[in-house]
Amino acid sequence: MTTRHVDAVDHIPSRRDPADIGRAHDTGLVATGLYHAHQRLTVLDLDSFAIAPGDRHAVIGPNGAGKSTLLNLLAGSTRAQTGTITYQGQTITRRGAAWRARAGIGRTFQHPTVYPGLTVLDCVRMGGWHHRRNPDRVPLELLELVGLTGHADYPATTLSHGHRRMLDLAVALAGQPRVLLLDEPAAGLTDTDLTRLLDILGTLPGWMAVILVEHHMDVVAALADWITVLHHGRRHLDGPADHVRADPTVRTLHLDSAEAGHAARP
Amino acid sequence: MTARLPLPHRWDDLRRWVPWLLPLGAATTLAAASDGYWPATVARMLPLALLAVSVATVTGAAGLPTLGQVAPYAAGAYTTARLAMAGHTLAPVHLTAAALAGAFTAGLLGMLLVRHRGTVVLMLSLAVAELTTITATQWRTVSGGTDGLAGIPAPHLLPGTPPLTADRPVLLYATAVTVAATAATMLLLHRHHLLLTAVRGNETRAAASGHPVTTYLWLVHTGAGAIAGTAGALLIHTHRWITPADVGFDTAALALLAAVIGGTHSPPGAAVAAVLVLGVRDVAAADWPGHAPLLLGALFVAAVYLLPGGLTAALTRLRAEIRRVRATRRPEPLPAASRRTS
Amino acid sequence: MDTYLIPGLDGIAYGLLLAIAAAGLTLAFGAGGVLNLAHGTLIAAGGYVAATTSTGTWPSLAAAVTAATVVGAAGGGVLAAATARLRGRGHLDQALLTFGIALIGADLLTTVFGADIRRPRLPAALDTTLTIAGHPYPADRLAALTAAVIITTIGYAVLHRTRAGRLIRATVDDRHMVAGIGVNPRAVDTTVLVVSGALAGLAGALCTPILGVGPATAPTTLLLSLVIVVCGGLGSVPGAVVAAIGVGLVQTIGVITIPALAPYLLLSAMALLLLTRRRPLPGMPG
Amino acid sequence: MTRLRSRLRRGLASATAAAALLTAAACAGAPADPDAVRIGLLVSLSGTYATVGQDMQAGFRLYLDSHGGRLGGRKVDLVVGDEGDGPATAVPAAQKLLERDRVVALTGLVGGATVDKVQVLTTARKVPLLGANARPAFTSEGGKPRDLTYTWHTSYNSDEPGIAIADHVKSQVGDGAVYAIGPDYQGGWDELRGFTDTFTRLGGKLANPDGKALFTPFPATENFLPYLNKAAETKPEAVYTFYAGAAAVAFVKQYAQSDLKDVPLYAAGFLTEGSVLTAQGPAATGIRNVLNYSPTLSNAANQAFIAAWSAAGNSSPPTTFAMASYDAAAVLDRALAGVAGDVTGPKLNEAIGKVGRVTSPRGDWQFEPTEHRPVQRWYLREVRADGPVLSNVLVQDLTTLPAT
Repeated sequence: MTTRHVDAVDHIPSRRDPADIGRAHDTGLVATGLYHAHQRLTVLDLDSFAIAPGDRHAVIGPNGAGKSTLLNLLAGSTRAQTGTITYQGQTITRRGAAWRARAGIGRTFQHPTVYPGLTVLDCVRMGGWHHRRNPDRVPLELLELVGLTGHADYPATTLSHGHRRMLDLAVALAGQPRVLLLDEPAAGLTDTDLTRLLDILGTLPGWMAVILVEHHMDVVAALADWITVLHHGRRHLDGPADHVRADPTVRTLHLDSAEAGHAARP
Repeated sequence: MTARLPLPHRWDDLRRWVPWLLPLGAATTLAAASDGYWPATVARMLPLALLAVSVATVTGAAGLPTLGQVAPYAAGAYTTARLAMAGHTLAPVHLTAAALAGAFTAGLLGMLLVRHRGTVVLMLSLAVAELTTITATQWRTVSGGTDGLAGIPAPHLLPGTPPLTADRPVLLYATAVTVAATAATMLLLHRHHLLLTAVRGNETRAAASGHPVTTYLWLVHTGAGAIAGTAGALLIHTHRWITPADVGFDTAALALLAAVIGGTHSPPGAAVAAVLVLGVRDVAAADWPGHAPLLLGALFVAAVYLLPGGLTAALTRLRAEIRRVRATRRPEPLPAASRRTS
Repeated sequence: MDTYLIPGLDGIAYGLLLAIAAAGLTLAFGAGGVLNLAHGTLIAAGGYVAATTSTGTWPSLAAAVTAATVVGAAGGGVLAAATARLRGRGHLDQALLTFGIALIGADLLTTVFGADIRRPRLPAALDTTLTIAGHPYPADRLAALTAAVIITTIGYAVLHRTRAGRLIRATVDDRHMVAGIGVNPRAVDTTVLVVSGALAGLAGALCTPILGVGPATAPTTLLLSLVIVVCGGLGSVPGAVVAAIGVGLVQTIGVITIPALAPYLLLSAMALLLLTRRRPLPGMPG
Repeated sequence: MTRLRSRLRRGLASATAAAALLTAAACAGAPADPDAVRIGLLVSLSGTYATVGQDMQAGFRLYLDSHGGRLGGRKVDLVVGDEGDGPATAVPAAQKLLERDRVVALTGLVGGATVDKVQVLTTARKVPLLGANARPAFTSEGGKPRDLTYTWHTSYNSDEPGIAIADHVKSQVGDGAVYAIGPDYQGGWDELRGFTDTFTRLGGKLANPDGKALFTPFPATENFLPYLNKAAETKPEAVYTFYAGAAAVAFVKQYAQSDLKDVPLYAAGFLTEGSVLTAQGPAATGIRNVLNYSPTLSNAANQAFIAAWSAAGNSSPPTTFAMASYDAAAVLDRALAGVAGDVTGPKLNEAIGKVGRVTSPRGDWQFEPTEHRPVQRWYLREVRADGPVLSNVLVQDLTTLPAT
């Protein structure tokens, strides 16, 4: 049992408590019995996963632990092979990515891509297309927020990798998500951008639920109040942030993964 | 590159309308100043030009290379033919009915096609093209069998007006329909330019931002079906006959290749290229009977090497070059080689 | 059962012949990255060369098959040179180019060989029928079936047992990786297209005794090969062989079982296969 | 930048070349000789039917060359157009002949669909259309039957071969059944209908299980073995068929290799006509077929025709295609002789109507007065070795069609 301080919600009990899942069930995003395999290899096998408004939930683990698959399943980019996903009390397992995005589940990508042929500003406009009541002001503000104001009218393809990541974040925020899924937002960022990212994450509205997949432990530490550790697609450990970070098995896992990650990537 | 089509608020904007008036002017000149051969021949090229516009829309705007637009083309054509043969000869009725039939057909096929991409679409649409001819051949009560239909009654522009039979009015009418339909296509594409470019360029990101990609593509495919249907009506109005072979693979291939030569992102370029292709096949090759395929093949090969990106890209490069030359205002004369070719 | 014995055998013979034709196309697409619409023209060229070279003796038959293969390979070389400049310009530009080359090639073939249907003269031993289960069956088809089985076996061995074959398979899987192991991808492309052309010429030579060769050969064989390549999974040689036998059986057993639907069978089968395929095809994005 | 400019230059050069080509094409076609009569010959020179088209061109030119390039005493300026594979290419070519070359008569035309479409153009321009091959059952125009005033044929209706041979087949098979098989397109439907309708009216039975002729996909099917073996299961007394071109070669070869190989094969004569016979080889021997012509006919006109045909360097015997086109030239020859002064379409058309009896290699014939097609004799032929080559040897006269 821990106490956590979030703007909108005073006290959230542990997610191991069934009552909590019930609460997230009405207002947040809940997945139960998720199972995903690729060519007979289990990628993800998770009995339950829930996030309620205001949660800052990090998912960590070595490469291939199923973190991105979890995000893809939640966002609808990949269809769940088995399991049920509910959002605000409604079953959305069979809904596509676009429907979920319009319903308020926004995301960024591990490998951020832009729209070829569009300017930076237009990319953000595309992100907020379904909130057209506030036309150009919001996209411009978002660009200011991520530090890309100067690039607004340049083709998005001219951005550097780090800038693309910041743009991806702005695009996701333009959709005004209630649940924001961040897939390694800090990877490949310069120190300046990293600072900016931490600032932005710190100012996200309190009602927003955030799931963060990240290797960068500083970012995890700065943002998350709850951490799930995945290993070989299964839950290795789950608990309050400081508790998990202190766990010795997590540290070895993570160190292993950093090395394994280097070896695995070409 | 996309042509812009805003309303002419200023004199400067009027210049944007010039490209659309050019074909109309050319058609009028042709109708006024030549013998009967040219109006009839050019008018017969326009249905394929409009079909190429439809193909370029699906291939360019939706990013789905297709041979299947002959299906809505066939639907439009046979709807028009059957209406005319049943005694309903009003051209506006034909165009509307054909556009609806085309949109309906493309809508049905789109449900299958737009879920796929790239070469799979190409091959699926190849099957669509072949099955369209086969169906037309087999459905003899509609198509009249392999020899097709002939002597289809000419349309009337309005009730009480004489039938559109003479070559020159037919040319003017066909040009007007082609230009209007192409302009409408461009207007719609321009209005949704941002969405379409985004969806085509990065489907995953677009879906993650709440854009129903498949629905967008289906709408484009269906809309292009209406254009293809209109082209089918135009086929009946300019030819007044049709055979199942006219709505098969050969037509589909010519339309797709015209779209490639024109520059896949430019429907007007596709229309111009279609006229060019038929010009080579039916006009230039007429004095070398038996070798039309050779000339057509040479045109395709030449287009690949000499016009990378198609006519539209060549035009853009030409403009850029002119602008560059103007900007530098070089005093020295042009090199001899370029003078000879210009 | 007896009803389907001969059509079944015939379907397999016909399918294996088509498989050789389609194997070339699928290699060109999978390993060479070229959507080759001139493939049918190479098949026709092989057929014409074989039909004019063969005079009814065994040595001339061997010469005919060799000459057809060489001509096909040369055509493949021309295509390799023509498409080399189009790297990175997409399949539609390749389609435009190879379709243009196909039209030019068809015109040249008709100019050289005339518009008549040609057939090679076969040695007397092949120009007869054998009796199988009480039914006559053409000896030339059995010979073609045998040849097709041998070529398929050799092809499989080359593809799986030799370095060149492994290289080709690796190129199908990942073009970039091959460059990484120090092989010039240009050289691989050229080789693949030459091999693909040789297979086309060979297929042309083997098909001619059965179907003859004429102006309609190129479009017909191209369409059949395309259907097979697509059904077989674009770039997969074993897939093409299986698909080709399927197409052969559809064209023999299918058409006599449901004659009313005969015209629709082949293309509907292809469309259904494409629509129900779960896996994205190799060699293309999703 | 330099590369870009050189590319642009090449692009411009090709555009200029294309424009020049188009202009040259547009300017061509000015009359060479003001007194010459200009005749249009529209035949397939590319595509599936190029062989037939070449035969027809050879037949017409043979007559023209053997008459000093003159028809009816007038110098003839023959303009050839390519029909291609069908109306899509044929109609623009016909339009060019009619409007740019201003021909006074149009002849040739291989395909039935082409005749069906071009006939509308020639009728509208009052130019006689003298078809020398396919003659379709013209579709009605806006509910009215087609105006055939300007339409003539030196060939036959597609259903006539079947009608002509039905009686003979009936007499040969007696109470036995006949299996009918053909290609699935208009030509095939007409040819087979002619036979099956007449044959069943005469009391004949079809062996086909549903009592209707079997149609194979055209031109997709070239493997007939499955169909033939299936047909053999109906135990027919004989088989009747019509195929042409590549399909005819494949059909005949495979027939001899199928379960049906000992069953007599009757056919419309196109199955073994011309170059396909060479490709079929010995497999075609013994096929009995019906046509309006055989190169072994013994009349004087045919002997002269055969002699001229061989003298022109043709190794194989002439075909009905060449013969009908040769006759078209003969008809024009006599008609033009009857035109006084300037030749116009209507004057020439009227003269064609007065041609009367035409002496022809097929035997004398004349135009049927309302339908404008020949009233002619039909012959039963059999493929036999005629010297070193195979030939369609005359067996007997069958009947005269259309019956009067």
